[in-house]
Amino acid sequence: MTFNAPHIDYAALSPVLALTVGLCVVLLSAVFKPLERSAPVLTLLTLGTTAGLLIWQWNDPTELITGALRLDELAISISLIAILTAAFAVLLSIGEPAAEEAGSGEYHALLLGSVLGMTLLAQATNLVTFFVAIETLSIPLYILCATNLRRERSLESGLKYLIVGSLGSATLLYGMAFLYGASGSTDFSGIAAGIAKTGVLGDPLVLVGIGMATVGLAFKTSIAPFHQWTPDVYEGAPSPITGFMAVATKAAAFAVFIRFFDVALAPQASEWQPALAVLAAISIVVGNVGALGQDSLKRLLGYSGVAQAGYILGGLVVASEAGVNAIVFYLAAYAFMNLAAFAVVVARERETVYGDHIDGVRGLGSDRPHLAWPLTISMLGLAGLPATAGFIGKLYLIEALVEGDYTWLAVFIAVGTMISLAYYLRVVAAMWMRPGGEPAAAPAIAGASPEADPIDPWAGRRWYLVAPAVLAAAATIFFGVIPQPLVEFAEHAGSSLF
Amino acid sequence: MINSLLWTPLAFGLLGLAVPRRWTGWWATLGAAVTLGIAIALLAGFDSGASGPQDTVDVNWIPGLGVDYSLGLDGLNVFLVLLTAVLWTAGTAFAAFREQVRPHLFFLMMLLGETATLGAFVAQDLLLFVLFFDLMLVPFYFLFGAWGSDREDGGPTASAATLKMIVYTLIGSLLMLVAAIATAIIAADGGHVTFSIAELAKHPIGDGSQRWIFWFFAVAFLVKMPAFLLHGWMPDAYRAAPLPALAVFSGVLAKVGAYGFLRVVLPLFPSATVEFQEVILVIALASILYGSVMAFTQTNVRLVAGYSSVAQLGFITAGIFALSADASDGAVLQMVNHGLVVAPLFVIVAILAERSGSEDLREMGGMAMKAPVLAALFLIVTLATLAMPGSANFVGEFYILNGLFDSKIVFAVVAISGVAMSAYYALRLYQRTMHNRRPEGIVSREIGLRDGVVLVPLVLCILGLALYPQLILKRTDDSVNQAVAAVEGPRPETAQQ
Amino acid sequence: MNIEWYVVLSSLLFAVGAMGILLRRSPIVILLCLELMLNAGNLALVAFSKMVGNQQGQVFAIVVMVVAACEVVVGLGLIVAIFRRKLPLDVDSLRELRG
Amino acid sequence: MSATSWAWLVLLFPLLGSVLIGLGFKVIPARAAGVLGTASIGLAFACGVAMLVNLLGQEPDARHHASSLWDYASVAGLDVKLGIYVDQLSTFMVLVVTGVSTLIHLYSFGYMRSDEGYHRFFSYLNFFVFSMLLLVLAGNFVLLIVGWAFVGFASYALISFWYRRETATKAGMKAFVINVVGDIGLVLATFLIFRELGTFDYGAVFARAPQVFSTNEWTITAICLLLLVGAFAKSAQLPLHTWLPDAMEGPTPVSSLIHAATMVTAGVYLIARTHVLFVLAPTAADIAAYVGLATLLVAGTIAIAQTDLKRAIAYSTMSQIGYMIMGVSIGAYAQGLFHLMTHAFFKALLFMAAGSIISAMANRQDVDRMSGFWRAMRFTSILFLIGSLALAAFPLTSGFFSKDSILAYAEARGGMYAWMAVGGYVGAFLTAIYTFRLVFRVLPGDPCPEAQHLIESGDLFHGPAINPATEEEEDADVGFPGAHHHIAEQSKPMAVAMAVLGFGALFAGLIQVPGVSDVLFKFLDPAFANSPLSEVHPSVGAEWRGLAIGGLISILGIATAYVLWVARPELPARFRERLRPVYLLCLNKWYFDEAIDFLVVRPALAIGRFANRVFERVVVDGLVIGTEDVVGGGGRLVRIVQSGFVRGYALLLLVGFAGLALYFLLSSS
Repeated sequence: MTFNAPHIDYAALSPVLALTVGLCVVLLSAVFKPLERSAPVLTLLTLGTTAGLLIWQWNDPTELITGALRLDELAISISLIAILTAAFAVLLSIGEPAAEEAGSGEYHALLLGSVLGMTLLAQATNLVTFFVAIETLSIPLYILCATNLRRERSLESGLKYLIVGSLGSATLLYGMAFLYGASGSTDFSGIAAGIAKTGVLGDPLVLVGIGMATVGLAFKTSIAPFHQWTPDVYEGAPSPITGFMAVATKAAAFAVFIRFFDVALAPQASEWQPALAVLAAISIVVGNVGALGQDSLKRLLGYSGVAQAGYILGGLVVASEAGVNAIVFYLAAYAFMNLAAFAVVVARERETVYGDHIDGVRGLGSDRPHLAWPLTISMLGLAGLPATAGFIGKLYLIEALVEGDYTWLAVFIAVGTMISLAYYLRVVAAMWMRPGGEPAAAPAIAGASPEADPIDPWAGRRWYLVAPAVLAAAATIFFGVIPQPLVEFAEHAGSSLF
Repeated sequence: MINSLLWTPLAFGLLGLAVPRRWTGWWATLGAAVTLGIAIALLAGFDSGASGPQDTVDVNWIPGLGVDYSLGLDGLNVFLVLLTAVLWTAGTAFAAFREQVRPHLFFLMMLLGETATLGAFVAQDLLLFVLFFDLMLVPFYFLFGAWGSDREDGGPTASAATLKMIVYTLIGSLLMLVAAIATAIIAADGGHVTFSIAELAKHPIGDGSQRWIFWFFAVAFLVKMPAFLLHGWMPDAYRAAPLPALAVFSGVLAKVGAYGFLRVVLPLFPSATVEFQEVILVIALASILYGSVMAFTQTNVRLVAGYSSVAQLGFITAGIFALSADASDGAVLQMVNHGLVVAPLFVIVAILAERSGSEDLREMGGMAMKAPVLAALFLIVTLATLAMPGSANFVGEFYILNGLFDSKIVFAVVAISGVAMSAYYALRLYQRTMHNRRPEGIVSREIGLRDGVVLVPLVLCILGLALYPQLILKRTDDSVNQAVAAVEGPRPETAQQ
Repeated sequence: MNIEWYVVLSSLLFAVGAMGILLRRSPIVILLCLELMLNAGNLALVAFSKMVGNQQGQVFAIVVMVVAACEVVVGLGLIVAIFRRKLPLDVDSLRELRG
Repeated sequence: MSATSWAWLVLLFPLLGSVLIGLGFKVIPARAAGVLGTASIGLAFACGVAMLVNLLGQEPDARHHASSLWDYASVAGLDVKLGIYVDQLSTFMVLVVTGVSTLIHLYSFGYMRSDEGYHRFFSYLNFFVFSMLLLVLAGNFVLLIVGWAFVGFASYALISFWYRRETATKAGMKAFVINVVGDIGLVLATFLIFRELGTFDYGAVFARAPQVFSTNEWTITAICLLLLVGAFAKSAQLPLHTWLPDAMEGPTPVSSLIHAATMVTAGVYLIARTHVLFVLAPTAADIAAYVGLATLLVAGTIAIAQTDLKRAIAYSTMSQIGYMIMGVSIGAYAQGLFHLMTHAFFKALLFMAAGSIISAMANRQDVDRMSGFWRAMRFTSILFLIGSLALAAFPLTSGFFSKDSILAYAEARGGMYAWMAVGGYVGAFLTAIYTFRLVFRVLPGDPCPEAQHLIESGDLFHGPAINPATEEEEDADVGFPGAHHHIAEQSKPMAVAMAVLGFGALFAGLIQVPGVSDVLFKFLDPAFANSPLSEVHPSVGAEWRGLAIGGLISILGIATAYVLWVARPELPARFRERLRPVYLLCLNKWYFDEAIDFLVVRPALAIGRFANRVFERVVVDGLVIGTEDVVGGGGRLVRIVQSGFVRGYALLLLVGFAGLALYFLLSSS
């Protein structure tokens, strides 16, 4: 008998390979100290190559490794978002104390590792790859969160993320096991077929399986009530990492969310749609009210992230092509808006004693307009005001929801947005308007305390902080005024599934 | 042409960032003036006979979502566009005469506001309308919040008041976004989605959906006016706002709400409109009476003006929901009138405040003594405010009430009592400031040239319209007829005699 | 022998692990409980694989073991780091971040 | 040139004058402004005459013309043109208005000379004349409303002309608001007319009305009653009269022109103009007549008790207008207008004389302080006497003929109208008494200090400037109310104006002597030909009988006044003791002000206060605050749950999972 190895499409696999190679190189650079300073450059190179390869692969979907992965436009577009975010994170990490703490090489290697996980996750069409990818994505993040070793908060966030995250993936795994048991296959398509064959909706295995898988995914995308790690980790982790997590993780997780529900569980749509809708509603409410009165910008963005996840989940609820388009569009817009915000936060963290406290941006409008504008635009965008990509994104989502007969959820989004204005505009007001009161005393960690990070009075002028902020903000406005390119980008992603 | 009208202000605003500080104001005024010129040119080229919008622009903006960038002028908006251009020119000029902190940003926001407002007026695509409607708020959020004045009496700070305003008004407009999309989707019924108002008006959606969608729109518009019970944001915001911005805000933005009813609600949701006619009329009456009553108990000058506009907008709403052509004609005319009246009123308030160092009626008085010109101008504005017969405002109210009288006589009789009250509060405002003895520390100074050039043209507009309101009515009538065609009850046949 | 028993056993393991996480305060014990939960998953996978009669489940289980190992490694690393900072090894005392 | 084009000129000149004076207040010298103002009205009068001549050149029943300049506001079925309507009625009114106004401008030219705001005064005064002419010439109801309101505004502006006086501004406000109430009545009437007839145009309305309405149909009655609201507000009939006495805060020429001669007669004009409608609604007409009667009696009683010279005359005006209203309502159109004209003459004259006296009293108006002006100011006194005689309808004066022509008609019409005539005679008796009360108080006797000072030094007494209403010192430093005004003896223009009016007051009646001359009625009657009531004609004999009675009554009245205030001055005091309630009732003007204050003003303000203090706070802000609290509470809850205990997070996660699983299991089974 002859052994025939499965055919491997290296061209389609090239992005993943490129990332892996790059990862190794960067890791090695950490070994040869003199090379370590070049780690960021190498990382950017890797990301660049990968992006190039992905765009090169922008064509009809291809099955990889006997259907364990599927490189289609959804995967590509999501991976591109992740890579873009990573690139921004690299820039923001220049001069980041955490990077020095952990050693620049390792730091960037971990970053690449996480990106690798994301690209895999975006392509995963099999429970195994799905699980592996999600762990490849998470584990480096657990570490990255804790890289600012001198800060108790950093460590705490790392550990919390690890514990709750592992709990999440354990649940996910268990759910997968049940689905496997019920359908007898680990391929999404196989699962779909299997469930359709057994056909019994009453099969508790399937249902519990779906439930558990939902929990796992909801956790990664920080949907309430599985969101609780989000604010804490966002606040504790080094800001560049927070920015990276906030956008990329969400994007990748939603990619697989889409595949899992719109492919594997498509037959049961009518079953899980209401459940997801309720989850979306809950996280819209929880996220928005939670963000009210937060003084830590990162924490505020964390809660807002929960709310935004709720909006995005709406696109999944309707289980339609329009829904997927909306999700991808919104994720892209969300990336720009968040990155602009985080770039400013990083800059202010480094040049003021306030850390990420909202007092850090007080009066920014007059003394640092080039930072104030990006933050303003990103806040207005997140609030979904017109002439920003955020508005078009909401428009897209709502249109999908109404088409899918989920108008009430659309109304929820509108209501949530109103509440969200209260905190987004609070930030804007702090920047541009007469301060309501005296700035609070600098937090304890500032000044002489051992945890304090060194102050860099020029941080507000460093190109590698300003450029990302300005670029992201510009993109937010650009796609708010001329959304068509991004719309087409999103439509490709959708069309590749349905 | 219409594109240049729309984008000129913003263009000037952005270029203005490069202009040296002390010239920004003038640059901005120039921008507003150029816009005014374009608006006048458009009006000159306007053909009152033609049916449907003119000077249209129609580009697929987001084909994926069925959103078009389509603009156009018709009888409903042509004069509101002109009004916008006029008031903004006056407002920016008035601001330019005074020292502004951070002038670049201030005037950028002013002009952005103008572009947004013009956009809301000329948009012929439902979603574009919603977009501009929301966009209008952003610049005014900055203007009110950053250049507003905090209260001494421990009231909410400028930024707090502004936040209240923005959240309040966005409540409406976000629901409106949902409603607009729902309208298009339901109308498309699985087919190609379009937001073109003209298209949607052709075959309205089912009554069931009309009901809730109607209210989503109505709330948005009523908040913006503001109407009774939804005016909670108004007092604080008006107290805080910087006067040049406030002049244009209450002069124009309030009208967008009323305009929305005519442009969107009546044509698109006729059956719901008819169904809820009384409800809206009740709200309108409440606004008239409540606004008037509040206006004559206020002591803060701005609030007198503020509540008086609540009452005035009540009249306009009532006119629209009389659901008859003549009343709606009156409503449109009244929108322009009220804009022309309230803006100079706020300019005058600013002038008075400069002289008395206070905005409290109880601390004012006797200011006519050395300022006959100011007194005369103020008097004219006051008389227009109280809809003195012979003013265009009277013609507007006359048309409104006459139409209402034909359709809903009881409402008309109640509404007209608001006229008596308006006479009282308007005159009270005038007397308490200009007449009686002068308290200590108030200078009675004649207005200088710089205020004159702002105020006199506005007053001249009022007088001009007073002599020839037909100017507006004639051009408006056709479009109004189309707007109310769907909802108009049987006209009293005597009118045809 | 019937599949149900395997499922019951695995779910018991899962429950025990969950309980442990909820009740114990030492990070190390919590890590153990996490392992327990993952292995509950593994057991279920293997059992089902036997039931449905293909090997995918077993492959999956092996992969999971690797992943679990990584998790533990990272976890222990973190615990060491915390220990180095002379912080109490008690998850309840880690509540700088809240609200 | 046609009559209408003359009419447009009539409108043009006063407007022009007003605008020119108003704009040129800096460049035009004071005197020039006065000349300009007077001249413009004079020209208007000339054009009015031309108009009359033109009309007389045509057939009596062809003497009505309409003309319009441009569409004012006519779309969607409404037809509002900027149009005028010229016929005998409007011509007559134009002549009366412009004629009297010219003289009063002349008077003011002298009287106000040393007053600040001289320009403003003449600008307003011209504007008033313009408005009044617009009112009488308007060709449709909308334009009528415009003129109507303009007149109201002009009167407001002139009442509070001395705007430093709280009392003046208050009075102005009162007048304006009450007038607006009247306007509203008029507007509603117009709406109803349009609703029923579909037009605002006089010609069309009066043509269609008889076909559309059946007599006493509720709509036409409603229309007429609403018209009456407007008429009563302007013509100070009960119960909307309270503004008129306060209006005396204005400078005396204003009182004489607006609040005696012209504006307050607008109501009479309105009823005469719309007589076609009133014929269709006899009920409304009778109501009007009764109100007129009531007013003339009530006002008479009040006038007896007033001590303020101008206010007393003001009440006499009310009661005289009562006669006119009664007249035009019962169908005595020409007669009513006849009285309107003569009244314009003698009442204007009376006020002028009063003004002259008041300035001699350094702006004091209290009759009790005055006496002996006969010796101090002979010319003024004579004309004051003439005016009083005419007012008291002393035989052969103008008032004698005009008033009695109304009563004669009432008698002739018979039935209850005859009883109205009786009421009218009672009123006449009162009139005579209160008129000569003033005469006997002011003229005879030994001069009061001010008069004395005038006799000795020959120039005016300069007391401190006192607000006659409140007796409080005025800060006349700013120049007005003028430190002092002028008296006829020293100012030629005033003297001329008064002389001319005096002539009119004495002899104007002779143009219409029963059986002798019939100038006015012959001219006016065609305008009312379409009213069946114009058929009623008292026989000449009846008229003379009426005249005899009238003359007798007026002489009796004068005699009574003589007894009361000259022969036995202690009597009035005793009456006051005896009939205290009656006296108080009259002194306090029958408590109309209090009633209105209690019924309208206080409630309105109370509502305002409630809205402000309670409703706004509780409900309106409550909505906002409530929402804020709910949302904020949610926020606090979320943050409490976000306790920082990682095990808590794990718990919530599992709970969430349990919930989800539960949902799925339930939904499946």
